[in-house]
Formats: sequence, C-alpha cells, structure tokens
Amino acid sequence: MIAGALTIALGCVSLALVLTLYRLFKGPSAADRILALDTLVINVIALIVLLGILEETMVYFEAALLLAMVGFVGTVAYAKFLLRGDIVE
Amino acid sequence: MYLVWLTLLPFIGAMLMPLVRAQGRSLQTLVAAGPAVIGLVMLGTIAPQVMAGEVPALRAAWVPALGLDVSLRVDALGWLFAALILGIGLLIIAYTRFYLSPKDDFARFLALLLLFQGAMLGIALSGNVLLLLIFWELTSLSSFLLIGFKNDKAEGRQGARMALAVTGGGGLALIGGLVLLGQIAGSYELADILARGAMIQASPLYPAALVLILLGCFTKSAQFPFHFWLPHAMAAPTPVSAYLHSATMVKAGVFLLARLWPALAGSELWFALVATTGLVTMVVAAAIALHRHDLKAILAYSTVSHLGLLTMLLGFGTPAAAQVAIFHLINHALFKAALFMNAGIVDHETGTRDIRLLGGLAGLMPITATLGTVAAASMAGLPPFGGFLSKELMLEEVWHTPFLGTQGLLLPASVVIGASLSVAYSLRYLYGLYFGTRPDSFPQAPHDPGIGLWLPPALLVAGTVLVGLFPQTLTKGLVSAAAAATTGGTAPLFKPMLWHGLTPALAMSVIAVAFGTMALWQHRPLQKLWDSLALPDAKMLFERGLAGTIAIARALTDAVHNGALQRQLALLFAAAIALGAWGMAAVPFAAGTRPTLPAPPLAIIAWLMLLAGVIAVCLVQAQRFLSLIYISIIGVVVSLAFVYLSAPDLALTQISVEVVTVLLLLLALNLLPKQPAALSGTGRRLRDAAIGVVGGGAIGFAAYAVMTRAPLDPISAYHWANSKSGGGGTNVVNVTLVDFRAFDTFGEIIVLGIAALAIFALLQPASRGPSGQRLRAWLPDMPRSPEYHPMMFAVAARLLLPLASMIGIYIFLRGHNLPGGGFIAGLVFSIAMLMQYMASGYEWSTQRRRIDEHLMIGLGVLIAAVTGLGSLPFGAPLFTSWFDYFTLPLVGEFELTSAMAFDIGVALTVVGAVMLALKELSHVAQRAEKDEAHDDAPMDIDPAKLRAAPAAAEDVP
Amino acid sequence: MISMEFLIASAIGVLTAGGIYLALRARTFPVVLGLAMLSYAINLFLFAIGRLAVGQPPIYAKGLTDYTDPLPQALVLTAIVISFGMTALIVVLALRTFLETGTDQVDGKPDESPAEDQEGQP
Amino acid sequence: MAPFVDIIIAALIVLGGAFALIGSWGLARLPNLMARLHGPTKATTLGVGGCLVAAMLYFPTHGMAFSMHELLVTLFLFITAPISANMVAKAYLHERMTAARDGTAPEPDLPPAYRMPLPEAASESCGWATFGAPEEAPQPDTTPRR
Amino acid sequence: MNRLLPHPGLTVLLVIIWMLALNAFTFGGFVVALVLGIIVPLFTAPYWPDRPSVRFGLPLLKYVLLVIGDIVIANFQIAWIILFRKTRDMRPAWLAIPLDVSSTEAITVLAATISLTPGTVSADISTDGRHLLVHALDTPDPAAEIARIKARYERRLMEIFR
Amino acid sequence: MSSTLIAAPILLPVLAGTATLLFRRRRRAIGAGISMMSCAGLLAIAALLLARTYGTAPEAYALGDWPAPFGIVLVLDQLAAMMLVLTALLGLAVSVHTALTGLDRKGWHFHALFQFQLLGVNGAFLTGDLFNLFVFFEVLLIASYGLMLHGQGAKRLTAGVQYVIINLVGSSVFLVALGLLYGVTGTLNMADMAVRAATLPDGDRGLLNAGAFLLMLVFGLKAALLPVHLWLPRTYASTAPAVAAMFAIMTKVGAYAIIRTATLIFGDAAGAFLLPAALATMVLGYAGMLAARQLRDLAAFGLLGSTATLLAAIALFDETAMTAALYYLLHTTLAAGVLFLLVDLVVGWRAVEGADIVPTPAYKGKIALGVMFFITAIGFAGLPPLSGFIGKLLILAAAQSAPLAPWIWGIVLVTSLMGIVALARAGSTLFWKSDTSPPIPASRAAPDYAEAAPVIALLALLALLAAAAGPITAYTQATAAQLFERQAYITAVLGTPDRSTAP
Ligand code: NA
Ligand code: NA
Repeated sequence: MIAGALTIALGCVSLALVLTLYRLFKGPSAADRILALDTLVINVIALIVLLGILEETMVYFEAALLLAMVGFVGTVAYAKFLLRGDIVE
Repeated sequence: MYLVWLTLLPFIGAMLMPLVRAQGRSLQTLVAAGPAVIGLVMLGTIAPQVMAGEVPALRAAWVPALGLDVSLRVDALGWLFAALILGIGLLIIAYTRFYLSPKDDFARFLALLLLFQGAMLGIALSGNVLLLLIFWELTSLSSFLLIGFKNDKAEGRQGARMALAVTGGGGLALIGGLVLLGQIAGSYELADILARGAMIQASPLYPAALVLILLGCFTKSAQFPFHFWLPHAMAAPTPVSAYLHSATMVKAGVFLLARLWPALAGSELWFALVATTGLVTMVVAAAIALHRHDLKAILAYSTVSHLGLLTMLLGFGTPAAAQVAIFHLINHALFKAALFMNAGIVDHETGTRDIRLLGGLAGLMPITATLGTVAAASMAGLPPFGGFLSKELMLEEVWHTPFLGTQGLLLPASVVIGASLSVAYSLRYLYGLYFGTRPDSFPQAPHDPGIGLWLPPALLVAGTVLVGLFPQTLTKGLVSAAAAATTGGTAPLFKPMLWHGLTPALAMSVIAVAFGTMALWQHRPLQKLWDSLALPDAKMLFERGLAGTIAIARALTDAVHNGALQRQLALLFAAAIALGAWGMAAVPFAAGTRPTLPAPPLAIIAWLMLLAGVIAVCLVQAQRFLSLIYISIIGVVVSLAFVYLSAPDLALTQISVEVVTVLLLLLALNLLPKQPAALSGTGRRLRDAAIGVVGGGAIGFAAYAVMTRAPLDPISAYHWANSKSGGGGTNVVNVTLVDFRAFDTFGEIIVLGIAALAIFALLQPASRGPSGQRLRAWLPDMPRSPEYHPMMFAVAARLLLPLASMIGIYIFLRGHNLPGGGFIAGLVFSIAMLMQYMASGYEWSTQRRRIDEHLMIGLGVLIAAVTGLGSLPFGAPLFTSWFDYFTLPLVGEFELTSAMAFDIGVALTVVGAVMLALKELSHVAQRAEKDEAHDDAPMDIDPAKLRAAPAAAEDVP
Repeated sequence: MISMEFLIASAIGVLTAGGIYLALRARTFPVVLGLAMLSYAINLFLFAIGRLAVGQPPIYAKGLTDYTDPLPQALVLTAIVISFGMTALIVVLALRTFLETGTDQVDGKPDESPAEDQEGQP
Repeated sequence: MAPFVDIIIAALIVLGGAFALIGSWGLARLPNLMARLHGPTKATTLGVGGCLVAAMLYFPTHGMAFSMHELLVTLFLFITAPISANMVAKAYLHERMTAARDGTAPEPDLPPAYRMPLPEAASESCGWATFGAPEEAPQPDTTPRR
Repeated sequence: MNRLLPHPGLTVLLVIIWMLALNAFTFGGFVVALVLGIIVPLFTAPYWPDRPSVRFGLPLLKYVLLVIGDIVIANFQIAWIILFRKTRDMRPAWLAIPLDVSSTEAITVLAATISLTPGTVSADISTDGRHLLVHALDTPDPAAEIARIKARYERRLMEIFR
Repeated sequence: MSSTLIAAPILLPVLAGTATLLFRRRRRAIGAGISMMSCAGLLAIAALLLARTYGTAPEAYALGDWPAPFGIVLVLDQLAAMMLVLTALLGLAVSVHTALTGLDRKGWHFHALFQFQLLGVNGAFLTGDLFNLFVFFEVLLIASYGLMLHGQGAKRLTAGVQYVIINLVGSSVFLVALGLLYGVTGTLNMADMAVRAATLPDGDRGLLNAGAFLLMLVFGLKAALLPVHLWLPRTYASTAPAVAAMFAIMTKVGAYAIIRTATLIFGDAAGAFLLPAALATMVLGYAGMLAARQLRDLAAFGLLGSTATLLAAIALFDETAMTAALYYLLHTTLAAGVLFLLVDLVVGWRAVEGADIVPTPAYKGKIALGVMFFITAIGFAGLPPLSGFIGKLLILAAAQSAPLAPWIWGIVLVTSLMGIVALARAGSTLFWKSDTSPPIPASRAAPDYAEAAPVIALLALLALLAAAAGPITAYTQATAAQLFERQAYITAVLGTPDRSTAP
C-alpha cells in the first residue's frame, strides 16, 4: 500500500516539477521565475523525503534540510538582486 | 699541464684587464702582452719535439656522457697556428697601444682581444672536436664584441650582428657536422677521428657531416657565397681587422679544413665542394677587391680571395697542395696583417681610407710607404717576397690538378684570372696610396707615425722579405712538419725557390702580372664597367633576407598568437577530443557487460529538466540574470542525482556550494553589463556548438563505457573494509577525505585559502586607477527600489544564524560517521553569515565580525598541518590518524579522533575563505556607492525605533 | 528500457556540450557559466566512474557488502571544492578586469570593435 | 495497528504528493504573480509537510529508529517560506512599478501597489517600503553616485 | 545570568533543534545540546541586538497550534480555488493592515503567519512601519478580512511580544 | 623518523606561507625574510634529499601510515630530488630578487602566494599518487594566478583572465583523464597503476589510452606545447618579469609529469604526437623571439622555444635522450629564470618606461646591464662556455639515431640561430645603440647594484652547470636509467612486486 502511495506521490511530484519548469521558462516576469525556482526546490525537498521512505534510509535527510535553508538564501538573493542590483550593501 | 696553462693564459689575461683598468696604458699593454710572450716561449720550448713529429697532449674527462673531454694536443699544424695567433697577437697589442684614441676604453678592448686570442688558441690546440666547437663559438662571440667595439656607430652594430649571424649560423652547422662526425667515428677525440678517415668517408652520413662542417668553415672563412660579412666586419677598429679578419679568425675555417683533412679530404665530394668554392671565392673576391675604394674593404676582399686560394688548395685533396696551402697561410698572415696595420696608419694619419682621396704619400711618409709597398708586392705575388713563392707553388699545383674530372685549361685559366686580379688590386693599393698624384689636401696632414705604430708591421714585412729570400732555411722545417701533421702522413718534398726554371707556373705568373698591370692601367673603364654591372649587393641581400625573415616571423607570430582566448579554448577542446579519440581508436574496444540500472520515470524527468536547463542557459546566456536563474536548475538536478545514486555527501556539498556560487555570481553581475550585445555570428555559434556536441558525445561515450564495465578490484575495497576499524568512522567518504587521503584535502583547503587570498589581493586596489574611476562614475544600470534591508528578511536572518550554526555544528560532528563533515559545516556557517550580510548590510555585519578572515584561513591551514604533524612524536608518519572512545559521566560514550581536529582546520579555512572572498567582492560595490547617504542600520524600517525617535525628540526641550 | 547509466552518461555529455559552447563565447560572464557547467559535467563524470548504485550510500556497516565505490565520491568532493575556489577567483578576476578595462570581452578588446567574429586580427 | 498506521502513512504520502502537484499547478495556471504566489507557498508547504509527517510515522513503524528530525525541515520551511514570498512579492511589485512608470508594459492587471491608498492615520510622507516615500516614488532610483 | 544566557528562549529552541537533528534522545546528547545552546547564542548575540521580550508559555503554544491548524485548512481551501475556481471568478484584493504591534520581530511573525495561512500573502510594509501590505487571493470583503487577521493573530501576538 | 624529511619540501612552504599570513599586519620585511629563509631551507633540504637518494633505489613515504596503494605516498627518487633542488635554487634567487627590487610591495600577499606556489611545485614532484598530483597542480596553479596578477594593471588582468580560464579547462581535462584511469584500473597510485595497466584486458585498453593521452594533453598544456601553447607568451609577457622567472619552473612541472607518467605507467606511445608538437612549438617559440618588439615577449617566446626543445628531447623516450633532456632541463630553467630577472632589471634601471626594445640614452648601470645581458644571452642561446651549449650538444648527440632525426637536428640548429640573432638584435639595440635624445641627468639616482645579485648568482650557476657537467650528466644519466628501470620504483612503493593489488 505504501509502495503504491509512493508511486503516486512520486508521479505527482514529477509532474509538479514539470509544471514549475514550465513557469520557470514561461516567466513572464523575473519574479515569476524566481518563484518557480523556489517551488522547484521545495518540490525536490519533497522528492528527497519520498526517496528516503522508498529506500528506507535516513541518510538523505540532511540534504533536504540543507536544501530548505539554501533554497531560501538563493531565492532571497535573486529577489534582492532584482530589487537593488546589489545583494550585499 | 702546460697545455692547459697555454690555453688559459689569454683568458687569465682578459680577467686581469679590469683590475688594471685604472693603470696607465703601458702597464695594460704589458699585462695584455704577457700571455702572448709566455705562450710563445712555451711554444718555443716544445718546438723541437713538435717539429720532430711528436704530439704533446693532455686529456682529462669533462663530460663523459657526451664524450666531451678537456683534450689538448699540439702537433705541428696546431703549433703553427698557435704561433701565428700569439705572434701576430703580440704585435697587434703593441700596435693597439698607439692606435686607439685616448677616449676609447683601452682595457676593455684588450680584454676582448685577449678573450679572442684565448678562443683562437683553443681552436688550435683542441684535441676533441666538441672542445674545439666551444672555442669556435667563443671566437664568434668575442669577435662580435670586438667588431661592435665602436657600438655607437650603426655600421659597427650591423657589422657585428651580421658577422655573428653568419659565423654563428655556420657555427651551428659545424656543431651538427662535428657531432655527426663524432658519431660516425665513434669518438670525438681528434686523434681517433683523424685515424678513421676511410671509415668516415664510407659512412652514409659522411655527405651530411661534410656539408655541415663545410658550412661552418666557409662561413668562418668568408667563402663565397658567405663572403659578404667580412668587409662589413671592418667597421671594427683596425687592429681588430688586422688580427681577426686577416691573420687569425677567418683562417680558422681554413685551419679546420686542414685539421680535418685526413678524415674528410680525398673524396670527390670534397674536391667538388671545397676546391670549387675556393676557386670561385678567389676570383670573385679579387674582382670585388679591385673595385673597392675603402682601403680596408680592398684588403678585406683580398683576404677573402686569398682564403679562397687556401681553400682551393686544400680542396685538391693532395698532400702537396695541402703543403702549399700551409705555406701560403704563413705568408698571407705576414703580409696581410702588415697591410692592415699599414692601412690603419694611413687612416690614422690622413683621416681617410678612401683610396681616391689618397695618393703620393711616399714622399710624406716614407717608412709607411716602404712597408706598404713591400707587403703589397708580396700580396701581388711579386718576387722576391714570400707571397711570390707560395703563389708559384700554388700555380704549380693548379697546373697538374685535374678539375672536375678533366685535365683542361679551365682551372689554370680561372686561377690566372684570379691571380691577375690579385696583382691588379695589390698594385692599385700601393700605387694609389704612395705614388700617383698627391691630392691637394688631406683631411689631416700626414706624416710617418711613431715607432710604436710602424714597428709591428715592419717586423711582419721583414718576415715576408726573409721568407722570400730564405724560404728553405726559415720555413721548410715548419711547413713540412705542419703539412705532415695536416695530411697525417709524411710531407712531400718542400722546395720553395725563387727560381724554378721555366715552368708553366712561371708562365702563368708572368701572364698574371701582365694582366694585372694592364687591369690597373685600364682601371677607370673597368671600374665604370663594374659599376654599371649593378651586381647584387650581398649585404643588402642579407639585410633584406633578415628583414624578410623577421617579417615572416612577425606575421607568423601575430597570426598564431593573436591573443584570442576563443582560439586557445577551441584548440584545447579539439585537441582533447582528438587525443581521446586517438587513444580509443588505437586498440580494439570491447563494450561493457555490467548489468545496467533501469531508469525510473522520475529520473527521465530529471534528465529532461537538466537538458532543458542546459539549453536554456545556452540560449539566454546574453540575458545574464536569467541565465543565472536557469543554471540553478542544473545544480538542483545534479544534487538530486547524487541523492538518488547513493552519494549523500556529494549532494550536501553540491547544494551548499551551489548557493555560494550563485551569490558570488550575483555580486559580480551587479557591476557587469546585464545584457550586452552579442559578439559572435551564427557561423561561429554553430562551430562552437559542433565542438560542444562532439566533445559532449565523446565524454558521454567514455562515461558510458566505464559505467557499463565491471570495476577491476578498485582500491576502495580496502577503504571500505578499514574505514571503521582503521579510521574510526563509518562514513567512508569522510574517512577517505580526512584520513586515507587527508593529504588531498590538505591541498584542497590550501587551494581554497589561496583563492581567497588572491581574490583579496585582486580587489584591494580596485578603487584606484582606471578601475577606481570607473567605480566612481558607475551608475546603477537598473531601476532600484529604495529599500536596502527589508525588515522581514533581516529579522529572519537573525533567527536563522544561531539555528544554522547549530545545524552546522551538528553536520560537522556527525561527518565522520554519517554524511557531513568540516567542509559542509563550514559552508553552512558561511551561508548563515552571508545571510546577515545580505539582510543587514556590509558595514553592520563587518563591525560584528570577531575574527579576521585571513587569520581564520591561516589558522585553519595551520591546524590541519599541525594535526598532520601531530603523529610524528608518536613515531608514526605524517597525517597518521588516531581515534579512541571515551566515556564521560552524564554524556556517555563518545569518540575523539585526530581527524576531527583536521576537520576543524578544514572548516575554519572554508569559512575564512568563503567569507573573505564574498565580503571583498561585495565591498567593491560598496566603494562605488560609498558616499550615498544611507545609514548602516541593519534594517530600513524599525517601527519601534521610528516611534521612539519622535518621543525622544519631544523629551529634549 | 532506458538505463540510469545512459541517462547519466548523456547528462554528462549534454553538460559538457553546453559547457564547451558557453566557454567559447566572447565575453567573460558566459565563459564563467560555461566553466561552471563544465565542472558539473566533470563532477558527474568522476562520480559515475565509481559505477552507479541506488540505495547503497557508502556508510559502513558490519557485514554490509553492497556499497557504492566511495573513492570517486571523495575525489568529486575534492574536485568540487577546488573548482569552487577556482570559480570564485575567475568571477572576481572577470569583474576586476571589466572594471579596469571597461570591457568584458575575453581578449580585452573594446566593445566598439566590429562585431561578427572577434577572433583574429581585425 | 500496523495496517492502520500504514493507511495513514499512505494517505499522508499521497496527500503530500498531491499538494506538491496542486501548488505547482497553481503556479502554472494562475494568471499573475501575486495569485501564483498563493499556490506554491502554501501548497508545497503542506506537500512537503505531508511527506515529512509520513516519514516520521514510517521509520519507527517499519523497524527503524524513532524519527523526529523531519520536524526540522518543517521548521525551516515555516521560517523561510514567508520570507521568500515576501521578497518575491517585493521584487514583483518593483518590477511592475518600473514597467508601468517607463510605459514599457501595459497597465498592471492589479491596482498598482504604489497607488494603494494608505489609511488616513499614516503620515503624509509615508509609502510602501519597496517604493519609498510617495514623493520619491515616481522617479526610478538611479541617482548618480559621486 | 543575562550575560551567560542572553536569550533563554533561543537556547531552548536550539536545544530542541539539536535534539531533533540528533533524532534520538540520549542524555549525553542533551548535555551537548545544552552546552551548545548556551554557547552558540553567545557567539551570535551581536547579530541580534535589541531582542524583544517574549513570553514563552501557553499563549505561544496556543498560537502555534492555531496557526498550524489554519495552515492545514488553508491548504485545502487554496487547493480548491486553484483546482476549480475560474480565474475570472476570483476576487483578489490588496489589503493595508494597520499594525498595533511595533517590534520588528512581532511584525515579522505576524506577516509570516499571514503568508502561511489561507489566501493571503504579506507583500510589503509601509515606510513608517505601521501598515502591512497584504495580497488576498480571493476575498469578498477586504475590511472583514483585515479585522479577522487583527483579531485572530495580532491580538494574540501582542500578548506574546510585550 | 628521518624519512619524514621527504615531506619537508611540502611542509616548510606551508608553514612559511601561513606564517607570512599571520604576520601580515607587521612589516613586510618579515614576510620577505620568512620567504627567503624558507627558500634557503628548501635548498638545504633538497640537497640533503638529493645526497640521500643519489645512487640508491627510490624511497616511498606512506602518509597516514596507510599502505600503498591505498593511501597517498610520497616518492623520493633521483628525478624528484633533482627537481626539488632546481626549484629551491630558482625560488631562492627569485625571492631574493623580489625582496631587493620591492616587487612584494606592489600588492598583497606576495610571499604567501610565492610559498604556496613552491608548495604546489614541490608536491607535484614528490607525490606518487595521480589524484594528489592533480591537487598539487591546482595548488601551484591557483598560487600562480595570484602571482601572475600581482601588481595588476589592464594588460596583466586581461592576460590573467585568459590564463586562468585556459587552465581551468585544463584542470577539467585532467579530471576526465583521472576518471578514465581510475575507472579502468581501479587505482590512483602511480606504481600500482603501472602494474595494473600492464595486465589490463585488451578491451579496456582503449579507455586507458584515452586517459593517458588526455593526461599528456594536460601536461602538454602546462609545458606549453602546440597547439595548446598559445597561453604562454601572453601570460609570461604580461606578468611581472620576476614572477615569470619563477614560472620558468612551471612549464617544467608539465615536462616532469610527462616524464614521470610516461616512463612509469604509459610507455612511450605519446611520443608519437609529443615530438612533432615539440618541434613545431620550437619553431613558433624562436620565431616569436625573432619577432619580439618587447623584452618580455622576447623572454616569453624564448621560454616557449627552449621548453619545447626540452620536450623534443623528452619525447624520444630513451635513456640517452633523457640524460640529455634532464641536463637541458636544469639549464633551461635557470637560463629562462635569469633572462626574466634580467628583463626586470632592465625595465627597472633604464631611463625609459616599459619593456620595448628601443635604444635609450646612457644611464647609470647601462654597461653593467649590457654585460649581464650578454652573458645571459650566451646562456640562453646555448652558446659556450655556459651550460646551454652542452645541453644542446647532448640533445643532438642523443637524437642522432632517433626517428625524425633530421628534423630534430635541423630545427634545433636553425632555432638556435634564430635565438642568437634575436638576442643579438635586442642586445645591440638596448645597450649599443644610443638614443639621440639628451642623456639622462646625472642627478638620476644610480640603481641599486645589489639588485643584480640574484642574476649574477644564477649566471654563475649556469657556468657551474657547464663546468661541472661531468658529475651532473652522471647524475642525469643515473636518473634516466632509474626512470627506465621502473620495477625499482614499483617495488619501492608497493613493496615486493607480488604485493601489488593487480588482479
Ligand atoms: Na555590495
Ligand atoms: Na498566506
């Protein structure tokens, strides 16, 4: 049952990745793309957690954790760049 | 041992010259004359045994691997040459004492002259052809300096360069030739080579060796067509011309021909090359000499002509001819050196060397005139002087030597023409100078010089007269011995006499004198004819050739090294593809048999994302911000691949490096153009895409080929097995990094540290110079929001710093056993810190910094190094790790490892390096905006403060 | 059936192709992106050299015999760090050069020069 | 017990996947950025959250250790997601304002935020932080610096 | 005490984080967590000046639970809108929410709460810090929405941040 | 543990470099002092190592006490010892020169970068592990980036961008090669790889070859071989000449790596393309010398050409040629170094700005410079009595029976002439020809003649190299023999031959 659920969930997330990719390329505004990238990262976090369940291992957990933290920094940096051009001032 | 001293003496003298620089010229002359005097005495003492056929020799190993030995030997040929060098050298030094003007650097001149003397002596005495080569090249070098002594004049410089180019080039050919000769003979020892003539001439390499050696000899001896450099070398002071370009250096080529005669001479090729070159040179140079007006040019070309004569004689390949050559060598040295000094005196006294401006000097300077007349007569081959004797013998040889297989009149006729021209220019010299009409005035009032100037040539003239009168007594022993040494056998009968009877030689001689006189008589029309010939000027050809060569070199260099990075990279990529393909194609390839993993749909989607990301980045690369967003896709997909494919450490590292790189690129992009114009056309893009596709295909193929074959017992099995038991950790990747291959990691953090230092060094001066101007004039190229530090972000960053630090410490501590480690921890902490910089600004964050980043890098590297060294006191090699398990009350069991200390060093370096690099980079833009009024508040909007401020203001009154 | 090996190999190829293409651009910024892409490709390549495995992270446990080759992973980690340092340097250098010369053309040629082909003498 | 837990776990997994998909669907479908912002920031939060809770339940019930560290990811996401949304919104508002001011883009589909009236209580010189005070709002911030 | 424990709340949070990260409860781990929870804030303190006083306790816990509950509900609501509501039927609106809380931390928590809960995103703050600009995806009555937010979240936050 | 001495040439510069970093706020003289002392120390250590290894088998040092091939080993053999001595000599001369001329004051962190550069070079010479070699290449490269850019300016920065980029791509190729080699052999230890490569299944051999050739390409890039030599002239001509002097060793690191890997692991197959490439590079290098309008170009192209000469000898891959090549390597490194240092002196002392080959009015020190230039030119052009002549003779003699022998001979001889003409033209223009503009006022300060000390010392070294050519060629001969007797190396690293891990 869990295996089936995982398959469904992985399919959903895969599809979600495609959708975010669509928005990423479509834009139209730069903010849209940043948002899409941020969503992409969050989807990947979900994916990593699902993979952890699938493979019954916890060693990937830190990757998800780090991605959560680092994805945020990237998103903020891109946005800050759009706002000011200078991300550290 | 005295041979060594003999060779070294001039060099020692040369080295002494700077020491006596401050002393008077006389003392300098004495010092400079010393080596020649001592050397001559030495030669004198060994003369009897040498003339008796003994060959004193000395041999010591120098470079055994090469066969280059310090091997010196004196046979009669060498003795003769050495004596000429030292004897004439002595006279030249004496002459120079009075010749050089006070403003010339006398000591330097003498030092160079002695250097040259030593080099020449070395040629004469070398018993090893490689050693001979060394001295040979030294003569080129020292003569370069001597010719260029008057280096403020263009002719001096050009002449020196030309001489160096021609003789240097010939010298290189000679190197080739002699090395080849040595290889053929199996030894570089002269004695061995001379003994193996038959073997040498039988070798298939003989022609190559011969041609190369002849190139060396002919260039040195200014043989046609390399004759052109010698007259231009006459830009040198006259003593140099007299010494180098008449008596010694130019004879080095002839000497070498004689020296190697037993090994090389006798073949048809030898005859064809050497005799022909000599003959042509003799005639052509004599013709040129007749039509020159500069005294030294006349003498120079006459020298070339006489060298041609010597070359021709050696080329005949018969012992008798060789013997005549030796005899003429002596005679020529005597009269030609005398004539050069004579011309020098005339120049010195009258201020001109143009024969057309001179005449009738006999009355004004009788001693000079007498000496000049006698020497010129000897040069013309008039009896009863030495020159006559050798000329007669030469004509004799010519008469019965078949030329190019025929016993015709071609050779004698040509030689007679040459001899006639020789008579003509000799007579022109003495007539034009000392007789003829005296011009109305000279640039200076001429009179005989002091004895210092005329005595040396007088001695030489005396020599030529005495040789002419008493040839048997004076020269027979020497010439015979030298000829024997030259030919390596016994010398033929040597019977120089003023009267041989009515021989063909005499007839030829008479014809030559008659023709010569007629030519002088009809000189004007001849000169006109000559001038109208517009013969190619060899010097101009040379210069044009050189200029052409340089132009070609420049065109080649500019075309190849055009400074285009794109070309460099394209070539590098192409070379990599080609070499990789070559390596693969060279042997049959077997496809792998390892079972493959099925790809889940998710993997295919990730793959498509990657593909889309790559294409997107390539397509929008000119829209830089966009391309930066797109490249993040790749990072995410690669991280995901690492997760899926069992590489958690890689995923962690990739994820954290990724974001720092993005920050870095964004910081840089701020000051760079955001959307510049395209520079490449479609053709270029297609070409680059093609290279890319081929390269990508190649590496993809290689990756697939490796992945699909079973691994061949990799060494990592040991790492797996020993990770826990030997390294104290279960995360094998981490144990590999901090233990098995800690040395790699040590290098890696050093790289990171240096990168940061280099970035710091690079950016420090950015506010100066053109960069500073540009920064100060910089305008933001995009509309900017007025908000510097959004409040929510600033608040979140404050909370995240301790949280992330905690996570960093956790990742650090677990790294040895689970994914993590110092590097990732360092990055996590750095990212948290960078968040502060982004959220609250550079100033605010820098003020709160505790440790200087340089110090952090230094400490990090030092800690890692000290950890590595820590094992030494325990008798273990560097970087040997240690771990143990401890139990503490409350805490329980825990593990301590030296690798942890090492990892602390790693983490410190990472934090220091990342912070230093990004801080400095962000600081560049800070400088561009320095004076913009904005406070260093950590957030723009702080309602608490905004509310407090008016309240405080109200309190004040 | 598409194999993981094929996907990874072709991904390496695609990344390399993109990296090469970008590295051959005439301005420093895309060249830097190209180098970054190239180092992704190289890291993946080095990693792939250890052969692919799913669900076998190289965390040692007694008796565990299925593990992915840890050594290439260690090598990739070193390579990542080094290429990060290098990337940082080249980014800064590109910026610094742009500030000094006013152009980001890779040969330092001013932007006004006729566009088309930037290689070679004008 | 176990089947029941498994049902919950399976439900959570599917829920997580579904919310990830819905969030991204919103991202792709909704007409403008401010609308799109609602989708992912919420839906993916629960999407990941669902997966994480599923993992928390899964590991201890399937022979592995007790697991709570998934909460950490949730914590981080809850801290960061609003900030990301805030920054993206700011960037968007800034972009739209610039475009509108330059006339390079059609009028925004939403009332331009910089014209958003503030309640009377606000002082006259007050505006939204992204645009600054009203009097400086109309000019893009490209003042030359030295 | 203040110098050793500049921010006891943070220390607690860090200890929790450490224990979560460790993913196992051991006494040794707790000791380490405590030590780090004390040390880390000492080092990061300069980067967080002027910290507000926060009441940890029931109100905070209640608030957290409330928000989590709201988030779950929000997600379903928004999912419904995304999936089934036609674009033209949506009633988006900008809200300017006047603020009574004044510490930056409190405003940030409020804004975050608004963003995490149904149909609203905090987009900006006014330059005087007294208004929050919020975008609502679908709201028939903006004024009621403002009132709801103030009553449901801001009031509670004012109890926690004082 | 006396064998720890093997690691000392790596450790000393680390400590020295770090120390200059920690003292950076103090006076720079401390940095210079540390740097020079470190170089002197390195020389002493290298000399000890050379004495220790001369005539004996290679000696391995297992870092971390992990047995080879599993850990990283350092290997001391005669080649490594020779390269260490050479590096230390050059390093000492350059560090003294930079301290005397004040180059270290023209920017930040000069001494730290310099020490790390030495660290990278020494590490490359000592390591017995292929990936570790990569790491040390990166260390020396990144340090070289910093050094190359030291002092900055538009020209240097632009050239620096190219230098860095081309080497970054080179490093990528290096990694691809390493990947392939590990992928097929399963090892990184060079000795072990040698054993395994010999027993590799035929089907894997193509990948091994590809890896080997790519490795040669990377080393060829470092050694500046056609067609990947284009970076060198601009880089070396743009950087500070004293830095370029130190860089003279870097091309030799490439040459060293070719020698090491080809003789130990891959065999002489690479000679098929190395030799033609080297010959063509020689022509380009010396043509560039002839074309040079600038002293720095002259020296840079000279270095290109002379390094290519060295590689041509190496590419013959036989013992005699290697004997010649190693001797020539010593010579050409020092000669190129001294040429660059001299260029620095000329640029610094003479009265006109820049490094153009133009006549100048008389200035103080002109004659002294002229004399030094003449001697340097003799050394560089390979004329007697300095060592280059013996080097070229050795190469010619060794090449006589080689494939392409006529080409080698012809090109070696013709390029020598090109070098002589180029140097003669430059020298006579610089020191003989006088500018017509008024002489430099006597008030102009005389140059500090002490600055010439390293140049003079290096020239003396070239003379010594010639005078002691006997013992030195005996050493290079022994070294060449050791290189081609690879079993000794393998045994030293892996223990008895059967302890190898080859399947
Ligand atoms: Na900045
Ligand atoms: Na919300």
